[in-house]
Amino acid sequence: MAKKISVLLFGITRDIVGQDSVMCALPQGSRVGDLLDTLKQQYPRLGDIRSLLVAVNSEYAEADTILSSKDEVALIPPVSGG
Amino acid sequence: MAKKISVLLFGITRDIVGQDSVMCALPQGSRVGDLLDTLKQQYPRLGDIRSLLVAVNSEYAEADTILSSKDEVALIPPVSGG
Amino acid sequence: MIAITTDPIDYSSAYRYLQTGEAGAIDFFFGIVRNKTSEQAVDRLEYEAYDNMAIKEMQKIADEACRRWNVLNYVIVHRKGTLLIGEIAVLIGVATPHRADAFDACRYIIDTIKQTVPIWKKEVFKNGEVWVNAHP
Amino acid sequence: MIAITTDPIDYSSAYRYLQTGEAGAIDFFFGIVRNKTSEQAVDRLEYEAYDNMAIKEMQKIADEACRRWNVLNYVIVHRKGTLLIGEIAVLIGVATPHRADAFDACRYIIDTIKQTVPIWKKEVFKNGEVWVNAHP
Repeated sequence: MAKKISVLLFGITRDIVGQDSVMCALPQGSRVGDLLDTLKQQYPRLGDIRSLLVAVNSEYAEADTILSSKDEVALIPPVSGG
Repeated sequence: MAKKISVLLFGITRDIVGQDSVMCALPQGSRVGDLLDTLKQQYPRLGDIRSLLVAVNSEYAEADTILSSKDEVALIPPVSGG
Repeated sequence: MIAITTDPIDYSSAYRYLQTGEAGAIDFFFGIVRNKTSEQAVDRLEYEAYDNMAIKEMQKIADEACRRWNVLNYVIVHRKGTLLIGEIAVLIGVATPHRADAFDACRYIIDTIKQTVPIWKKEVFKNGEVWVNAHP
Repeated sequence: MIAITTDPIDYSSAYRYLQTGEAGAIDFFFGIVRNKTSEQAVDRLEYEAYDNMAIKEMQKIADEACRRWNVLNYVIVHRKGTLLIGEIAVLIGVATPHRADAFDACRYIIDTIKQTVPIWKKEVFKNGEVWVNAHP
């Protein structure tokens, strides 16, 4: 059973994908690491970014965090505020 | 030959002496250290101050600096700006 | 007070907000758009934020600063959108009884913001643009 | 800019003075009259300065800060006369290309002012007064 995760995009990830968010279909039980792998396969230029983290419900998430389709998920490229 | 030195007073030294400046008669060739000794004899409460420096022509002066009656001389009690 | 705003940052109102009878020291840090980066002339910056997460992360930083130092009051305001040279991108203000805490807390806050808060800056030059820090 | 003034310190004009296209960081330190010292309620402070020597000493401090750090612009304004709680006694502002220099230079300036500049502060309490630092 697949689930669809909507992923918010910011900064360079938004430029690479060309939109503010992207839908990603993943098998049930998929984790943050699987999401990153899938997206990097779909958009190879994401692999060039110095580091790419994932936020789940607006908190930094580890690679082994299991994703639910209710989560608010975002790609976090290297921050550069200030 | 004596010379008269006018000494500017600030902060607690002004309070102790009771005026903005004081005239101090010193022998020719007197130094900053002599001035301090003379004033502390005249106003013993100056000796209670944590430290007492002398400025000559608005620069901190060493004890062995020779004084001239043309110098602008000031007593500098511990500073507390800021 | 923590905020992300598209409006110019008003440091006078930040100062008034910080002011309290117990404060002996206030430190303000302004991050400002410079006219060049690594000798390239900058035309403007574009800031973008993941707002609700950025606010959360800034709150964590402020809470940690309050644990480490005796902070009476603080202001963290980050601007987003298009910023021209000379405009304030971020203002950190910290009020404390004594000055060492004001400097330490203010510096900790800006240093940590630059590490963890999801805000991104694109430098726009005459001939090109770059997301800062994005590539090795 | 270095000044001793009896007027309230205007930080907005100080900010405008510091502003320059090369500045990526401005640090402001405000020394403010607190409502108490060692748990004694303060009524007001009386500041007094040996003006021309104080300006000279502040200039030495500013010059040394400019030697040690990449300072684009600075402001040092000290107030004298009677100051009430919440009023700004001293404002240090430093503009630099990068933030570490702004913090370091600003802190150096205020720390050194407190050691060498001939300005004196009398704390006035409800029942008495004391020249700060005067006695052991």
